[in-house]
Amino acid sequence: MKILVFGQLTDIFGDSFVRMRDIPDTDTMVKRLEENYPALKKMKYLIAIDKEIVRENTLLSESCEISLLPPFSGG
Amino acid sequence: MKILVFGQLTDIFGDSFVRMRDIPDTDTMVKRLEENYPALKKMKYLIAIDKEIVRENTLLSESCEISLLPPFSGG
Amino acid sequence: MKHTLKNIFQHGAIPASFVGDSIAKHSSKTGIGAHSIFLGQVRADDVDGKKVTAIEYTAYEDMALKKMHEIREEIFARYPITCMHVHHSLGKVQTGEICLFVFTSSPHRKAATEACNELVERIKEELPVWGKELFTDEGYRWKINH
Amino acid sequence: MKHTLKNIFQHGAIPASFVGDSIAKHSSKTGIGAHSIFLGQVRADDVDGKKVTAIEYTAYEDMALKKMHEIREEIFARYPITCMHVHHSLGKVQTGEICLFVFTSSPHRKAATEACNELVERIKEELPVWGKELFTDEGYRWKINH
Repeated sequence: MKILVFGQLTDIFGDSFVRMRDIPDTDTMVKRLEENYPALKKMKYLIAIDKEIVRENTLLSESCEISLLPPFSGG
Repeated sequence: MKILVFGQLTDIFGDSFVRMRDIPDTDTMVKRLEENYPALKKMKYLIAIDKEIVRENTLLSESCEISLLPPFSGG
Repeated sequence: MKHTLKNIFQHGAIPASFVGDSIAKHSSKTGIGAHSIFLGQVRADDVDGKKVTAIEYTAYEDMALKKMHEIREEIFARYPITCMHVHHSLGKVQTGEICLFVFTSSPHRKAATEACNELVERIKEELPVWGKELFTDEGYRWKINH
Repeated sequence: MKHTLKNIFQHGAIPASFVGDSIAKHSSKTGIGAHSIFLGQVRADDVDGKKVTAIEYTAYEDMALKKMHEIREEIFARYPITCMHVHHSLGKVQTGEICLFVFTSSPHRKAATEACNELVERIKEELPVWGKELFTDEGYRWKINH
């Protein structure tokens, strides 16, 4: 599973995406990402699935486009 | 005394100014203008003396710059 | 000694390229973060079946510049803006052409936006300027601001 | 069948002349009486003694265009506007250059002005775009919107 990351999160992951396997839902994803990248715990970000922000725990499938979005700062 | 007129008032006076003599104050001016130009009675306008709008009866002298200003419609 | 007031009037329409050039001039002011611009464009209104083809503007110029000076001072006192520019046409402006250009700039967007809005309102309400809407058939109607 | 969304992104700064050209294109729309324009310009901010020399913008482009499409539909539904144009830079924009151009037009000024303000607020709050403030010394800081 490919998770897209943006903005200041690219500093933590060292890339514009991170790959993970066998993640059933977003809560599990966050838990495992925070284990592997402890700096993530201090970051503020939203999770988007298929370009829509999700705020509750959400089931994931291989076809999902998952992304982690730090606070927007366009304009 | 030269009284400057603008906008739709130029249609009534047929010019951009009108001359009058011996007008002691603005109330007298309006009264005499309305006698000579009855169409003025139906018009909405403000009076400015030396580029400042006056709303009460105001004494006039020969050195005053008097103007009649219909509703503004700039922009 | 007579105080010279900043002129805001220009003959005929304000070219769109003039707006572009004005914006470009602000690139050296690197404290600016936001520009707010308002443009008035002459509408081809229908008035009882007659079409407006142009507006002819006249002004009591001396009074308008004096009033504009007061408005300018008040806006600068009230909003933390960096720049303020106002241009208004006199004479004929055809439909589709620009007759008013109001331009404010500030470090953050709120001041520029609010100052621009207030400027436009006050220019329309307080400046002794008159528009004569000219019809295709050579008739006319004096413009009314709402 | 994939729906093609209107692009708002362009590489690098938005030239002031582009704004002028956009305005000029509206002269044939003679129902327009008012244009409202907002421009974002990159500020040379001081951050702990370091000077911002440019902002480098990145975006989650697909999501941003989808979101922008929603915002556009909502604004058109709510305000009686004739036109709406949004342009946002990606990549590096130097201080003093334009990074955001929002342009609304309507018959009467209130709709254009309010729609423009709301668009700017929503673009800054809702579009997945990030600015990286680059310092003279090659350091950087991620921009924060207030």
